[in-house]
Amino acid sequence: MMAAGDVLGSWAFYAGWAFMIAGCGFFATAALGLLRFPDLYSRLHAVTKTDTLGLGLLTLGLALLDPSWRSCLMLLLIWLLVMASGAVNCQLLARYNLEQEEEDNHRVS
Amino acid sequence: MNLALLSLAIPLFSGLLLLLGGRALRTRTTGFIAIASTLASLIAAWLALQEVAAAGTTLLLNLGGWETGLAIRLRLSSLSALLLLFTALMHLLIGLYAGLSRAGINRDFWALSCFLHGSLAALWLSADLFNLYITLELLGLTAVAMVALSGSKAYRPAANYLILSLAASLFYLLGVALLYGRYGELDVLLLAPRTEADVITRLALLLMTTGLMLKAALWPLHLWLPPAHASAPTAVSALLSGLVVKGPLFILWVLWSEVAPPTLAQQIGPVLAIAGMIALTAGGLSAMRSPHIKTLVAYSTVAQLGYALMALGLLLTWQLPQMHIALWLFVIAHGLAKASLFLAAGEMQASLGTRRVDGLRGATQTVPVAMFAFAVAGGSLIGLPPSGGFLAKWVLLEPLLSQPQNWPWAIGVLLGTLVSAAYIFRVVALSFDRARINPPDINPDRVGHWLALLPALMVWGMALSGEWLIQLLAGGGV
Amino acid sequence: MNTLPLVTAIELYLTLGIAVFLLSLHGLMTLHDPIRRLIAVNLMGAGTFLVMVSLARRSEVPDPVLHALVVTGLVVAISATAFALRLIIAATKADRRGGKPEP
Amino acid sequence: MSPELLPDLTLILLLLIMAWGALYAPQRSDAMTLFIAFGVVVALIWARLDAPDLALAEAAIGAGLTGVLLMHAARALPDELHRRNRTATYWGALAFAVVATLMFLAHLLTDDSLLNAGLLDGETDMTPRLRSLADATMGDSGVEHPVTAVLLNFRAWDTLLELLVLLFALSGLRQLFPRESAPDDHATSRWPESLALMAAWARVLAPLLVVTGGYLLWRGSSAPGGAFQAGSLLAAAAVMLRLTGLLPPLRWSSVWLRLAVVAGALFFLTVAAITGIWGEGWLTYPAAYSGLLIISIEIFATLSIAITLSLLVIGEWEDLRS
Repeated sequence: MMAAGDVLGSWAFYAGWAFMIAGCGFFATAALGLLRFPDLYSRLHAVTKTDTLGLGLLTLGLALLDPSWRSCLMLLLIWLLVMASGAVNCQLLARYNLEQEEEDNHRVS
Repeated sequence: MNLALLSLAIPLFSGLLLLLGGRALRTRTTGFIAIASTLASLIAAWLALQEVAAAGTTLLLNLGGWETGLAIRLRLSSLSALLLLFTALMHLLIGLYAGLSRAGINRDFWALSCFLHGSLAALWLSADLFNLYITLELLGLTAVAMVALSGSKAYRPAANYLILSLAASLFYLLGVALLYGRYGELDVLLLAPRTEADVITRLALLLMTTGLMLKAALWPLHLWLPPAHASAPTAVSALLSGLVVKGPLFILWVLWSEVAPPTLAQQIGPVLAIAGMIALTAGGLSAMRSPHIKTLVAYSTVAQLGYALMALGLLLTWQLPQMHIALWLFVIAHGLAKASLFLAAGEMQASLGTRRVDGLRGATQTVPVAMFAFAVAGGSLIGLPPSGGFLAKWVLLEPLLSQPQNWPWAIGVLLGTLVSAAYIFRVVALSFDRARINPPDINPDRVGHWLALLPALMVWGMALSGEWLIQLLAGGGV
Repeated sequence: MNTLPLVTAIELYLTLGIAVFLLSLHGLMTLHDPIRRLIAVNLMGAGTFLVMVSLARRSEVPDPVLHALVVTGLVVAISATAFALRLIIAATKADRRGGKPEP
Repeated sequence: MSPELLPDLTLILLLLIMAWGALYAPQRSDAMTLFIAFGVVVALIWARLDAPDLALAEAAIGAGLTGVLLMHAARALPDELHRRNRTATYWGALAFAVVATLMFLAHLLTDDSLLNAGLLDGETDMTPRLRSLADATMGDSGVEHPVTAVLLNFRAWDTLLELLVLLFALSGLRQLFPRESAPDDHATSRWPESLALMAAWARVLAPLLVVTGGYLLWRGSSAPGGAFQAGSLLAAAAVMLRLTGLLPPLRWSSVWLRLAVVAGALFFLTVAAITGIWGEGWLTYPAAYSGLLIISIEIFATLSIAITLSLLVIGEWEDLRS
């Protein structure tokens, strides 16, 4: 239902959907990694890397399906914001965990 | 109508101002402002009652001036005016106690008590099902906040109370949603002629009834009440037992006597009445066995609400206007008596330094005024003439005794009376045991004891104005 | 709509609301941990709001009255939840302090 | 089953999984996380059901405030003392929900169902009401967006009481920090150094949140948005700044803080009383000023909602008593 009339059936339509499906594939990988990887760091790795790429592909696909300037700009903004917050959150979680581990070691020794 | 709204707005305003004033106001000033605003609200409520009596009909106000159906409507009937008056009176009596007795209370009590007053007034006046939901939430939140006033030992009961109260509100809200979905109305008076006895209506009414019974601690959904009411500070317990549980009861009454189709109301009536009868006996027995004074008084609330529930049930079953009078007489008489009972219990507890019922040995000698207040208020709960409790019970029993097929109900009432007499006399008998007196820890606070007696005297005074009350409730009707 | 026996999206969401309400009601009755009970109450609220919003969507233009009621309901829910959560934390701390003697 | 139902079915399935997990996940922290995720799915469902106001509100609450609240709880109560989630409970709950839902679904398809009882044939009953509502909205309610018109004009009394709900909850919270209790045994844990990064991020994000909040407030009169959505965003910004130490404690002893907390309710109530006593009736705004009055009420309400919500979420002894 995203497809506006003139886009339907054109190359942009197929490309858009292809990008979106690929994006979803990356998200699925991320979920798999989150569930199966053993520790926090590798899980973070799986989630953030694939999220960035997956979301990028999704926004690209959506932009192709609705190629007006306004929506493209909004999608770009969303992508940038999510990337930035993802990067910060990943760093935060990892650093905090590292610090806690060090503190625990310190206390034990 | 402006007067009734003033009676609602004054306590809200003063509560907000007290919050704004904070510690810049001295504790005495805070208490003074709260009591003065309660008094002003009381006068406004009295004038509103005159206004509605003069008009002879129920007054309606479309808030915002929008057309009926779009606006929230407020309704001032003689009953809601009377309840406004009753609320203000209770707040005044308990406020005087909290302000003048030595018991002393956290200064935050005053703002919260103003908020409670405003919430109740908003509830009595509302004629809109969703608006009633918000007033229920307001009532629940202030009640929990007031329980938490007594410090960390009350947090656990307060938390349980809050969770159950929220769940109960959601039951009610789901019912409102279904009724709105079915009829497209939220206004009580617009819904009343349109409801039919179909599946959705039944489901909605069932959900709302469950929620309201939980909120009003009506048997069998009463288990949260004794710990919550017993752990609150004394003045708060008196407000909670005397007033707060009556709010949901009022909505229950609106729901079944107005919104529900009469056929359904007649079906539910006996169920409610039987639940009321069980509450009377079961609550009374629990009160009798309770080792602590305040828990005893709290269980007595569960029992006494049984009378009100029974009156409501029989009102619905037979559609007798007399039962309507009995119901509200019970509510008022119980409110005053219970205030006195809790205040007296709290005072005796403080003076004698014990929370146990056994500690009351010889109380007639050591704390005579408080014990007298307890006995006098207890007399009204039992229904001794000529107290307010007697008046209510008489109005309830008259139609029951006149026809032999109603005698089972009458026997239920009498059984309940017997049980209430038992738990009151258990305390009174102990207090006459002058052989093993429990000496007071501190010099009793005379002012506090006399202030505890005041509501009890009022409930006995109710009999004097009985004729007026009955006419008011009968004339105004809905 | 009312002649079709076919289950439409609105009916699905209505049923979902009821299902979430019932599931969390069961949770409220069986769970003991107060935080989980609070979550259960919140889910009951979400179920109720789902019913209201799907009812609002019955007509072509969604009913703004129901939307406004749900906004009000959300405010009530978040304030009460915040208070309840803090109350539960305070109660648990008080219990611990009461149960164990202070070090 | 038509293919259009596919997104709905996905959302429904997701929501059920989240609800299940939020109730019965073995670890309490998992349950809390799933509850936050539940909020996100609900926001998606609101969007799907054409309720953008609610989607905004849910997202604003769920994104910031609920998360902070629950994390706070998780940190304060790390261990679950008794875990009684036995398998029997799982199966009991599953059976209960499935049976009840199936009964409801079966009921939907019978003759005596909701459909025939009128719950779902909204058109006949609803249309006149909605039309009169729309007329009133277009006419003289002072705002164009119907939900805002209902909230601040037709059912303004509800909204006034709703502001009081927030205030009462805050008054209740203050009781948990009695004056005598010293400051304090629980807020003293050291702030981890690793979170310096968070402070830097908060400096970027908070202005963005404030701008978005202001935009939502301004836009509320003509499109989805309004005081509550704006207030929750501002509250989220305040919470973030407060947590990272960029904002000093919001001291209750300051009269400005108390004024900000009661401003919404006080102003609203004053308007109600003035219109009631000297005007045409309680909450009947004079036609010429209704737009102005509504926007002023909304501004005060936003302020109060923002401050009250942030105090409800992170208020400690220093904020609430000192």
